Amino acid sequence: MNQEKIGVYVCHCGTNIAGVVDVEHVAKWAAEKLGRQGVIVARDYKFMCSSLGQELIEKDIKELGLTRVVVAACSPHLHEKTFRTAAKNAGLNPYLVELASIREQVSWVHTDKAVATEKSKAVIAGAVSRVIENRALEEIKVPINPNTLVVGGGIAGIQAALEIANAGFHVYLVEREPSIGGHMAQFDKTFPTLDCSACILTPRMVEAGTHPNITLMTWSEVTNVAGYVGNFHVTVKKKARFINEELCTGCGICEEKCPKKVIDDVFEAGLGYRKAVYAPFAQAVPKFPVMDKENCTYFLKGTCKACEKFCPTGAIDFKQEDQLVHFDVGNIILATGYDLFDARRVSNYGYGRLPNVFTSLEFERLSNAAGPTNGNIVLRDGKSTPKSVGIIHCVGSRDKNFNNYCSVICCMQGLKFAHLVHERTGATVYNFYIDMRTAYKAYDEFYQRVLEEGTLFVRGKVAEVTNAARDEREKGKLIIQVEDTLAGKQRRIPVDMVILSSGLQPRRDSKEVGKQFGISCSTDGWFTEKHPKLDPVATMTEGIYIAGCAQGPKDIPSSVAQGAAASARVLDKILQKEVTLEPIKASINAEKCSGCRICNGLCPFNAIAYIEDDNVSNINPALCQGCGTCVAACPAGAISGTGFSDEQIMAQIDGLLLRTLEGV
Amino acid sequence: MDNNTFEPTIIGFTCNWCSYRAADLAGTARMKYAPNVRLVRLMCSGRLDPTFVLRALAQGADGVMITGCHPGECHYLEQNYKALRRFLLLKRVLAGLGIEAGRVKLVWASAAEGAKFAAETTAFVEEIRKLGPLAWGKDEGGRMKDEESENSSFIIHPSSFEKEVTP
Amino acid sequence: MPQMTDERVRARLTREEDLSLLHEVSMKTAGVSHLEMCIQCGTCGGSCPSAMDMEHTPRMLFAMLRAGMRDEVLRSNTQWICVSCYHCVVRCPQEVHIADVMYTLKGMAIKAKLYQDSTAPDFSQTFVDMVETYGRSFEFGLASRHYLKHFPLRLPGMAPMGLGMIAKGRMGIKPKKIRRMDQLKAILERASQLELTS
Amino acid sequence: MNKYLLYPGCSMESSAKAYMESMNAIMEPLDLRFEEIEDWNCCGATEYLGINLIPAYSLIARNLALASDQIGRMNGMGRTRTVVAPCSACYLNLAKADYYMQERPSLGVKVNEALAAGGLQYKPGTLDVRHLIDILVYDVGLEKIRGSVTRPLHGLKVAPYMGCMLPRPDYQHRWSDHEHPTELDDLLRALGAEVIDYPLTTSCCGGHMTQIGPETAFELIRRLVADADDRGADLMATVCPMCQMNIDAYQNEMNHHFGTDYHMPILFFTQLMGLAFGREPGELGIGMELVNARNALARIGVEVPITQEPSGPRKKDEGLPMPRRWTRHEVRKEAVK
Repeated sequence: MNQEKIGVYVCHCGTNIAGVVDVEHVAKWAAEKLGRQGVIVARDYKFMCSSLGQELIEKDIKELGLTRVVVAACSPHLHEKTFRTAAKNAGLNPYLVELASIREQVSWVHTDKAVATEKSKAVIAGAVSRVIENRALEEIKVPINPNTLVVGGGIAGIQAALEIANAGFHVYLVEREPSIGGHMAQFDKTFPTLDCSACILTPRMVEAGTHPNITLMTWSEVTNVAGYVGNFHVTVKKKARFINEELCTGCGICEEKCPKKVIDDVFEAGLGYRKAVYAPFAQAVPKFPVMDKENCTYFLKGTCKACEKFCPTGAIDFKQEDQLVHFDVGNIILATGYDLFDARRVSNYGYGRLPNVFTSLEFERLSNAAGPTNGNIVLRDGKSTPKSVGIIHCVGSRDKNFNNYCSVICCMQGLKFAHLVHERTGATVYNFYIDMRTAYKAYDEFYQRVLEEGTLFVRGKVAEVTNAARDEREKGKLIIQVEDTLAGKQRRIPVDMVILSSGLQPRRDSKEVGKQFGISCSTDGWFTEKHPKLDPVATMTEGIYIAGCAQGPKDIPSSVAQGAAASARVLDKILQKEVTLEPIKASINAEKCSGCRICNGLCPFNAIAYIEDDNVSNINPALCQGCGTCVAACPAGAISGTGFSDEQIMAQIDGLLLRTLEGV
Repeated sequence: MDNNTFEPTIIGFTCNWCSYRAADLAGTARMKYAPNVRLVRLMCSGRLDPTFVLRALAQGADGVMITGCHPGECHYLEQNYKALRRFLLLKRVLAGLGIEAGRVKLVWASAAEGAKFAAETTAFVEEIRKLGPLAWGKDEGGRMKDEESENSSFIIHPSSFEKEVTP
Repeated sequence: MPQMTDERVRARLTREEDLSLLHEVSMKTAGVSHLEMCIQCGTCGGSCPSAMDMEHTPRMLFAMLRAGMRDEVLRSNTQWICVSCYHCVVRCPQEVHIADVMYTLKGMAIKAKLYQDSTAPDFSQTFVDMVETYGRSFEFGLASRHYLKHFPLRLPGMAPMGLGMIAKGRMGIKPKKIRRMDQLKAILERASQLELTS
Repeated sequence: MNKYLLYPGCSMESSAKAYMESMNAIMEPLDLRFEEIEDWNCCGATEYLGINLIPAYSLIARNLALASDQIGRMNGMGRTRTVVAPCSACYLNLAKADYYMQERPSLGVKVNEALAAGGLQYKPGTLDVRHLIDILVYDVGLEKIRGSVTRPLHGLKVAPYMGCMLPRPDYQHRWSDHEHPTELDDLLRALGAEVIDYPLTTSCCGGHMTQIGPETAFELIRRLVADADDRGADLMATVCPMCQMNIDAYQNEMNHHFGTDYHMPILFFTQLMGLAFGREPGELGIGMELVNARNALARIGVEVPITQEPSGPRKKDEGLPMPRRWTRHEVRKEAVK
C-alpha cells in the first residue's frame, strides 16, 4: 500500500469515447477497485481537454492534495502536454501525470460495449500502477553555439545559408563538388515560368560565395560529427584542389591549356567533356578550378605540368594535400539533395542500349545554351534534329519494381521538355503519362499551354521502347509501344528520340550520411522528418534539420521554402540561447556498475563512455536520446531510465493484467 | 457472444515512434481489430527487456506482441535490430521453458501502417486462441505465487541476451 | 468477448458490394494476386504481344472486375488470347499477377459456360484428359483430335507438317503412360474435391 | 562432378528429341550427371492452370514431391537440391508452383492434402528448380564451356532466342534481366558464334496459340523470324521445346498465311554446343528440324547428312487412334455443313 493520492479522470470525448465505453461505470469502478492503490477520486467529464476539464483537475490537485494524476482520454501524442501543463499550473510536477488511451486504443477500434468497457478498466489500471512509480523530473537545459553548419550547396542549402547569414549569424556551407549550385545549375529553364535557371540561381551563388557570414568550403566533405544540439564538433575534409586559392584569379588559362579531355559524368551528365583541371561551369562559385588527380597526366605519368607552365600567378600546387578542418556549431542543416534514377534499370526502355534514348538530365544539358551542343536539340550522332520525340513520364517512379513513390517533379519536367522540343525543333511531341500531376500554383496553366502548342498526350505507362520494326513505317525509328488507355487500344508510335523523365532517388550514400549525423532514413532512403505534417524540417535528433530533396522529391520552389523553413527553426534555436530537452534519459548508478561495458557498444549516439580510472561506464545526458536500449541490456541493473523505468513498466504490466486488483 | 470461446489476454509492447502511432492511426481511421491486446508504450523496441515478456507471461498474459520500426527505419538508428536479436534468443529461451515460441510475436509496423497493426493484432489473437491458455508456471489452483514470479522473471540473466550476440 | 475471426475482419474490409467479384477472382488466383492494387496504367495492355486480337486489354478487364461486370468479363476473349509470356507481369508497377489472373478467368468462364468460342477450352480440356489418362501429354493425339474438331479445313494443310514431324521421329504415335497412374489419379481426385470446397 | 535431378518433360521424348539427344551429348565433356525423376508426370503446360487451380498445382507438385523423395534416398556426394528442367514451360510451372505454395500458404496446405492421397508430400522451398542453361552458365561456367570447344562456330550468325517463360516472371531472381538477358548471348559467344543484336530475344513465340488461334500465333512467329532475317541471322538458337516447335514446325504455315518466304532454321542451343564440342550432326539430332539448317551449318563447314525419312506401313498394334483417311471423311462432313 503506497502513500500516493491519485486522481483518475475519464473523458467522454463527446460521444467518441462515451458512445462505446460506459465511462460513468468506469470512473465508479476506478474509485472503488483502485482505492487500495491510492485512487481517492475518479471523475468522468464531457471534454477533459477543455479549460473546464483542466480546471477540474487543477482544483482537485489543490484541494485534495493529489500527488498523481491519470487521465483516461485520447493518445498521449495529442494531449499529454495539455494535462502536464495543467498539473504544473496547479503546482504538481508535470511528469507525475499519465495518460491512458481509451479512445484510439479502445472506443475507436472496438464495437462491443461490454468488451470495450472492460478493456478501458485494464488500460486505466495499468496507468494507475505505472503513475505510482513515476518520479518528479526536471527539464534539462543546454546552451547553444550560434554557428550553423549547412551541408550541401544546392538551392536549398544556399537559401538556408543565406537566411541565417543575413540574420547575422555565422554559417559553414560545405559542398562535395567543386562548385555550389547543385542540380539547378545544370538546368536550362525552370517550370512553369520558363525562367532561365542560371539567371536566377547565379546571383544567389555569388551572394553565398561572398557573404561575410558564410565560410564556403567546396570540394569538401564532412567526415565526423560529435556532440549534441547546441554543441556539435564537426570535422571537414577539404580535398586537395592542387590550386593555391590565395594566388588563383580564376582566369581559366590552366583549363584552356590542359591537354587531357575527360567525359564529364557529373555536370554534363556524361554528354560533354571537361579537362583534367577544370571549373565545372562558367559561373562556378568559387571561381577556383580543381585538379582531377585520377585523370591528370602529371599524376598518372609524372610529366606534363602544362597548367603550371602557363599559370600567370603560379597558383598551381602539385604538392597540396587533403586538409582536415575542425569547428563547432550549434545546429546543422542537411540539404544533400538527390541522385537521378538510373534509367538503365528499366531495360525495356532501352537507355544505354538504344542510342537515341536520353535521360532527363541529358536533355537538360542538350537544351542548355551553355551545354555541349550550345542548346541544339540533336540526336546522339550530334547533328540530326529529331522530327518526332516521345517523352516518357514516371520512369523508375510509382513502380514497385523500382521506386514506389511519385517523384513529384517528373510531370512538370516532361511538360517543360515538350515545350522546349516544340519551340526549338518544331518536332511532333508525344507525352506518355499515367496521371498528370500538375498541382501547385500556375502548374496546370502550363499544362494547358503545352496542350495548346499541339503536344500529343497519351495516357498509358509505356510498355517498351524498341528498335524491332514490324513494318516499313517503323524502320530506323524507335518504336514506343503503349496502351492508349483512353482509347483502350495498344499503339506503336515510331519516333526519332525518346526522353525519359527519370525520377529522383536518395543520394547513394544517404544511409551512411544519416548515420553519421544521427538521423534516420525511410525505407526508400530519404531522411525522415520529425513529423510529416507539423514538423517537416526537423529530425528526431535535436539540432539537426533537413531541407530540399534530401527529405523527399520536390521542385525548386518547395526546396527553397524548406531551406528557409529550416533556417527559421535554426534561428529560433539560436535566439533561445539555450535548449530544453525532454528528461527521458538513462543514467548509471556507479555503485552497481561492474564496468562490463556491454552498454557501451549498444548506444548509437556514443553517449556512454567508459571511465578507465573508476572502472565504470558513464552516460552523457546531453547525448542520450532516451531509447532505453542500454537500460534493458545492463546485466547488473545499474542503468535506469527516467520516464520509462523498469519499475514503471513492470507496474504497468501488472496493472494491465489486473493483477493489482488482487492485492499484494 | 460465445461463452465457450477462449479469449486470450495479450500484452503488446509498442515503440513510441512507429507502432504506437500505428495504433493511434488505426484508431483515427476507425479500423476494427480484436480487443484482446493491451499496450505498453516504450520509447523504442530496444527498450524491451526480455524480463518484461517473462513478467507478462508469468502474470497471466497468454501471449506477447512486440512491435517496432521496420529494419533500417529505427528512430534511434538501429536499436530495433537489437530488439530483433533479443527476440530471437527469447524464443529459444521460451522453448527451453516449455512455452510455445508462437506465444511471442515480433511485428514491424511503421507509423503509417495502421491497417497492418490492426490486421497483425487480429491475426495474433487467432494464433494464441489456437494455442489455448498458457498453463505455464501456474499451480493447480491457477495463478503463480508472486515470489515465484519474481524468481522466474530472473531465471534468465538479461546480459545473456547481449553477450551471446556481441561478437 | 465476441470472436473476431480473420474472416470477420476481412468481411468488414470488403463489404463493398462491387468488390466481391474482384475479391472472388483474387481468392481463386494462385499466389497473391494484388488485383486490387491496379492503377489502370496500361502497362499490361501495352506489353501484350497479342493485344491486337483481344476484345479488352487486361487493364480494361480489371476495371470491369472492379465494377462487378461478371458476365462481360467472363465472356471476353481476352483471357483466351493471353499467350502467358509474362511481359505484363514483370513490368506491372503494382506487381499484379496478371497471367495467373487470366488462368483464373478461364476457369471461371468454363464453369459459367460463358466463353464464345470453344476452341481454347476444348483444347485445354483435351490436354487435361490426356494427362489424366496417361500422366503424360501426348502431342500427336492431342493435335490430331483437336484439329479434327476445330480446324478440319486446315487439316490437309497441316498434314504435311504432322507427317514431317512423324517422319523425323518427333511425334510419338503411341502415348506414354506413367507407372503409378493410380497414385496420380488419387491425388487429382482429392485435389478436385478440395477445389470445390475452396 | 556436378550431379542433379532431371525433369525432362514430355516434349523431350517426342517433338524435342533433338534437344534430349544433344543435351546428352554435351554432358560428358562438361562433367555433368543427371538422374531422372522416377515416374515423373506431365507438368500440365499452360493448359491445366486454366481449368482447375488445385488439381493443376497438385499435378505439378507430384513431381516436386517425387524429387524430394528421391533426393532423400540419394546419398553421399550425389545429394543435390536442384531439379533441372530443360523445357522453359516445365521450368516455369515447377518453379512457380514452388513459389506460390510459399507465397500463399493456404495453396500449399491444400496441395499437400491432395498429395497425401497418393502418399506424398512436399515442403515448399526445399528444392531449387533451375533451367538447363542456368546450370550451364552459372554452375559449369563459361570458362569450362570455352575450354571444351574444339570446333568454334566462327562465322555463324546466330539470333539468340530466350523466349518468354524462362526469364519471366523469375520470382527466384535467377536471370540477368527479364527483357534482355545476356546468358544465352554469352554462352553462344563462348562457342565462337557471332551473336547478332536481337531485340526480340524474349518475345513470345505464340505458345499454345498455334493450336487454338493460329492467326494470332502466326503474327508472333512472323515478327520473330522477320526480325532475325532482317538482321542477317543464319539461324536462331533456342532454349525451349515449345519455341522450337512453333518457329520450326509452323514456319511454313506462317509463310503461307502471309505470302512470305522465310527460311529461318531454329536449333536448340545444346545442338550448337555439341557442334562446337566437335560432335557430329547426327549425334545431336541435327536434321530433325523441319526448316533445315543444312545451308546455315555449311557456312561453318559442317555437313549435315540427308536423313532417310522412314516410310512404310505402320505396324498394326501401333495403329493411330484416328487414321488419316477417316480424318478426310470428317473434313468433308464439316465442309458440307
